[in-house]
Amino acid sequence: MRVGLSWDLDRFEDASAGWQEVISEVVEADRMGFHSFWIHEGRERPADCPMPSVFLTYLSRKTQSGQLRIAGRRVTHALAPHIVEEVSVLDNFSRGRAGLAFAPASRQGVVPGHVHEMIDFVTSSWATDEMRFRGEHIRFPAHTPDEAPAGASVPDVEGDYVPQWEWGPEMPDFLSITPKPYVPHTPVHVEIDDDETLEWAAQQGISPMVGADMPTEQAARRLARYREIADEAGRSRREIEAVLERRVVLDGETDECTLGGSPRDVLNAIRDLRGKTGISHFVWRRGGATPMDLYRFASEVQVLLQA
Amino acid sequence: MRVGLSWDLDRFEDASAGWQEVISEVVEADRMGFHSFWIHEGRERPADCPMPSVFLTYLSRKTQSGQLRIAGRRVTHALAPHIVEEVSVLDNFSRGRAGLAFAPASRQGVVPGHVHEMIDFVTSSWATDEMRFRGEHIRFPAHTPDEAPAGASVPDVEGDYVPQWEWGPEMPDFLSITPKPYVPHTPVHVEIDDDETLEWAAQQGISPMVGADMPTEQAARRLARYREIADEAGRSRREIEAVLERRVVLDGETDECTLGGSPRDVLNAIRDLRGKTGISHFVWRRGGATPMDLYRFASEVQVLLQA
Amino acid sequence: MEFWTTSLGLAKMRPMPNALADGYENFVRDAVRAEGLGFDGYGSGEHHFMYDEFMPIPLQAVAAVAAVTSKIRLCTNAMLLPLYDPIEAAEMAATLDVLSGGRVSLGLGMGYRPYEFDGFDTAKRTRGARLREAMEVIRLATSRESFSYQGKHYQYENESLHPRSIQRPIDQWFCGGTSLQGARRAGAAGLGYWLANSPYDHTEDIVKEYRQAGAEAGFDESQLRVASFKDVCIGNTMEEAEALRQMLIDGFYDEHILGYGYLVDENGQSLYSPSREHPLYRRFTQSLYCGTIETVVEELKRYEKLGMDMVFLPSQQQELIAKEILPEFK
Amino acid sequence: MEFWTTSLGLAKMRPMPNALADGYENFVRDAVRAEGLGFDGYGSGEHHFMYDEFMPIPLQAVAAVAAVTSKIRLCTNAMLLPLYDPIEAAEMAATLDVLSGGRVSLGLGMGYRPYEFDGFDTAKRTRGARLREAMEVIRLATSRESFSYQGKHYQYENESLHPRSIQRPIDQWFCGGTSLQGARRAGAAGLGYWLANSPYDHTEDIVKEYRQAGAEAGFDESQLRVASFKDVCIGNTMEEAEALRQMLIDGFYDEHILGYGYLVDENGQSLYSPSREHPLYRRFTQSLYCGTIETVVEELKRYEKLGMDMVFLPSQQQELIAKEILPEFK
Repeated sequence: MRVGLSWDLDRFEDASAGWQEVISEVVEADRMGFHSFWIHEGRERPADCPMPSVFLTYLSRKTQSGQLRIAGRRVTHALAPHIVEEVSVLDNFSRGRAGLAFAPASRQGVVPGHVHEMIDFVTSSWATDEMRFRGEHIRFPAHTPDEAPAGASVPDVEGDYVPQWEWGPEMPDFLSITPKPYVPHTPVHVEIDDDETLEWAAQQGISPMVGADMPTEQAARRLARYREIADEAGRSRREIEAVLERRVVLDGETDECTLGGSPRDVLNAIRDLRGKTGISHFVWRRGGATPMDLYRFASEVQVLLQA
Repeated sequence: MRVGLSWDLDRFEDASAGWQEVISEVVEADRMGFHSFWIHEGRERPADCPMPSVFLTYLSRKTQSGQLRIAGRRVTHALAPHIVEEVSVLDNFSRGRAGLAFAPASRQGVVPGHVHEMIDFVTSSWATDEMRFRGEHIRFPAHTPDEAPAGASVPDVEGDYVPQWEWGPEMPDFLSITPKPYVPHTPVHVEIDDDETLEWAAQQGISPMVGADMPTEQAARRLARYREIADEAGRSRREIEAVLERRVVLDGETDECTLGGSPRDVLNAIRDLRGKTGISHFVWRRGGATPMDLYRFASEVQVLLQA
Repeated sequence: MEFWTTSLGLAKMRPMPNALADGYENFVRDAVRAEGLGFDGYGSGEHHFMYDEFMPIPLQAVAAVAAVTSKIRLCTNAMLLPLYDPIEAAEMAATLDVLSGGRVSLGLGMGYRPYEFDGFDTAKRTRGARLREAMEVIRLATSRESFSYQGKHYQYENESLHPRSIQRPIDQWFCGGTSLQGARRAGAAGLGYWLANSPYDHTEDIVKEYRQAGAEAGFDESQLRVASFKDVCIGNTMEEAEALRQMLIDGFYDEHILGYGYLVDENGQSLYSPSREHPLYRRFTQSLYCGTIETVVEELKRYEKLGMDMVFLPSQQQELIAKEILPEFK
Repeated sequence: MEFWTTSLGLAKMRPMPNALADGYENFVRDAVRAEGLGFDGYGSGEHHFMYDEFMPIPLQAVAAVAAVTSKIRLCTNAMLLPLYDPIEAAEMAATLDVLSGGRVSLGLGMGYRPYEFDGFDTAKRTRGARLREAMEVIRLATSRESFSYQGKHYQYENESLHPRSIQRPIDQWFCGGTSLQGARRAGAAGLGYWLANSPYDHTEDIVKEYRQAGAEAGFDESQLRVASFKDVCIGNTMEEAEALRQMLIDGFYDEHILGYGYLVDENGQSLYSPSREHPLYRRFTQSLYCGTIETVVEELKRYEKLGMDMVFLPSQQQELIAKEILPEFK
């Protein structure tokens, strides 16, 4: 089981100071073997990070091993090809440590289908060379006709190769979004807050994520429901990396969204949730814990979760 | 589209000299941006490599970027947990560049189901912590009862955590095969020489590979058939990394299994095969070409295949 | 006069194919070296949908540099602003500005390759106007707590940008190629003007035009800043320098200058695969200045005298340049 | 007398959690350093299904080392041979022997943790017999063009191994813990015997027993080789040395020695979580030799005098050992 960290950036009053604290923690946690670092997209509060890809590319040179995951990505705040590109660039700078998780449609004020279409577009772009895409929300390239097949399609017949520098003013019907990611299978997640997305993701084999603000019981129910549908659809566990994000307070109280108690209590609670839901990646949403907590969690919870 | 290299090791009379030649090529090719290096398992001829995982772990320190792929892995020449472990170890030494491709059942003298079961075992082991597995050919751990669910299963309920060092002489019903791979989704391929495997892999979303010895026309037909079945099963291109291995002779003759002609001819031929089959990874099986060929292919074929 | 530079690696080039991740690593390594050598800025360009996997998001490229440097400015040369939503671009820039302690300099161009506009579902025709509007949006977003803007292409009402950039506003340059029209527009808007490679005489004309337009629009001279790309090829002899230039042209520039419509004729028409005898192509190749250390210093002194605020030097010969040329300008 | 060693990193330990891939990198880096310091061998142990992700395939760990070193021997300490098919093990060893130019030394043990045998679907009960048979299979496979073997557990008819190992046969050591029975068996089979950590007096007994059994079986003295693990803790004072030992015990050994049935009593029963007062546990901790540089040299001289062919020193204090101790044995 992988164990990672994310942060409540909105608790900082000042981005410079707050982000420096996060960076220091990432550097420490990377050395201690935490498997992933998630920066959530946000733009409401002074220290929110609207562009996690930039933050994580910066972190790619401060870390060696941890996965660098863009979290809560929204579909309307960047042009679609940029989302494809930003992850590939991050993946090459970090040599295969990039990942991308989308925010639920409900938090973005868009229909779930818009998020699904974006995921289809992004993952198809990584997996193909020249491609076009006809969706309800995304059309790539722009002149793709209504007659093009729905979703991603690739040229049927390939004639004599015409290099780009000989294209002239032509706008070809298919384009390759580059660069490609460093590794063949970049992790993609979506938060399964709405039923439509939960079902779609389970059928498509897109990995689910549940964020820190959904109560633990509800989170467990939704992840279990995802697992059921995925099983029915023939999507086995090995395809899926189910992620649960929780707040943790060592020696503190357990509440609706927080795991508390001794390290052993937290360990048992996470194992219990794993049994109920099939999660394979736990993310600790940090909200003011101390470096000492980080070490205790690393040596008394994280290491032991591996077996 | 990714482009890699593999080798006819059986053409060398002496392993030491032959392997040194391969190592030099790998180092050069890694610098030139070839995406993958495949060492085929073999044990018939003097310079065959029976343990690609050892060779590739060695190469992990001679290379920076190329994927390191174990090819033609057989299911009966190593104990099952070793196959799980060797890839994980390679993946950690190479920081996420490992991959595993299985030989077709026909070449191993086993039933296709044996290969399928091994793939299920290996990939499930990577994706879970404590696990047991009940198959026709693999049972893990050994005392797993006949009543256990078929295939991989994980504990339903997790009680208070008992650390390993307190297990005493007990043999627990579930074990975690460790380490885990560095990245969450390690590429796994199977050669689709038999129909049963082709269909199974397409349905399960296991990526197909066609080796250098299958005639090109037949290879194209089989890969196209794989794509059809995968489409029916709802397995999109983004899940699959279809690999075609061919011999290439620049300025030479095209034959049943070889792509010949100018670099532009070879480029066109590969693009044509991509259009017909949906391959996203081309592997050049080297059989005595020169370092100069490698450079010409890199700059006049490989770079241009990217868009 | 500041000196900025860049390095190779953010693409896989045909004559020298390399692993892309190695290239990215070299790009960062070379930035650390450039900072140590005394260069003042370091940047990445931008292109999309390229067979050679050219860097599409330059602010990400320099975000990696930000993590391992402390003083060098992090620039885009150029970022193709009409291919972004202006707030998206401002958010990226502000994010990096916070991470880097205020070291971001945006070199912003309008782009020219037709299929890039098609890929981003945006009209090439309006790119000039959108570049200017978007630069104003970025200026407002990175200097005011909240702002409104009513442009032809972009409109905002009481918008706020988080995080707050360190620079208020973030440093911006209008990359206008070598056109007099671009220079006039930048001057009229009071934007810093960053020329593309061009021979000295043409540079002088452009700078004059720019300053005049700026003065007419009421801008103070201190607000009117100029910079230029300036490839130099240094040899012990002119032959050596010219051989280096030819290598650059054969290995890189020919493809990009001849192939994608970079050159624009007097009617505003992009030239695709023009002959190597075409005067615009010849003017471009001549703008890659060849000389010995002495004559290159002399040439750059002319730029300094022209009031150039920054010169962007090429990726090659950086150690030589740092050792022999930069000290002449300290 | 040769000195071999190892380093940390091939697991994530509780007191000092680290990223596994970083640990692997450190393991390789430390091997390069050990070679430079003059150590003669470098190795990895083996365990399976471990919560701390301990290295399961030691020949892969040293394969990585092979790529960046040129002289140091690549050893397993120990590889748990009963958990392999013997041909699988021989193939791994031969593959690495070719890649490394003949530098492989197999330290081969029988294992003790029950669930490891369960995981590999193989009986713990027969492990001793299978270890000896498999070592003979490896010897034949790596020394003959083709071979046949009829054992109780393994049988082969006209088998050939490809590739041909460089060493004929590949160097093998029987890692028999600290038991007299193991020493007799190894001697009787003419196998090199590699002891686990034990106090000098016990070591002396074992070596005698081993040589006698070897002589009785008709082996020449030159064929009978002995080696020993020998953790040493060096301080300026005895207190300092003992503090270092306590750190090793608290941070690593206690878990592994007390928890998994490593200690075996006189009836052949594995001890799980015995008290820290148990004589076998005390014998183990006492075997971690504490001293100053002078007394450590003295102790190792006793090993040399005993005819020890190799001593396997711990992962810590390697620079100090290389500087102050190794020269005394050149």
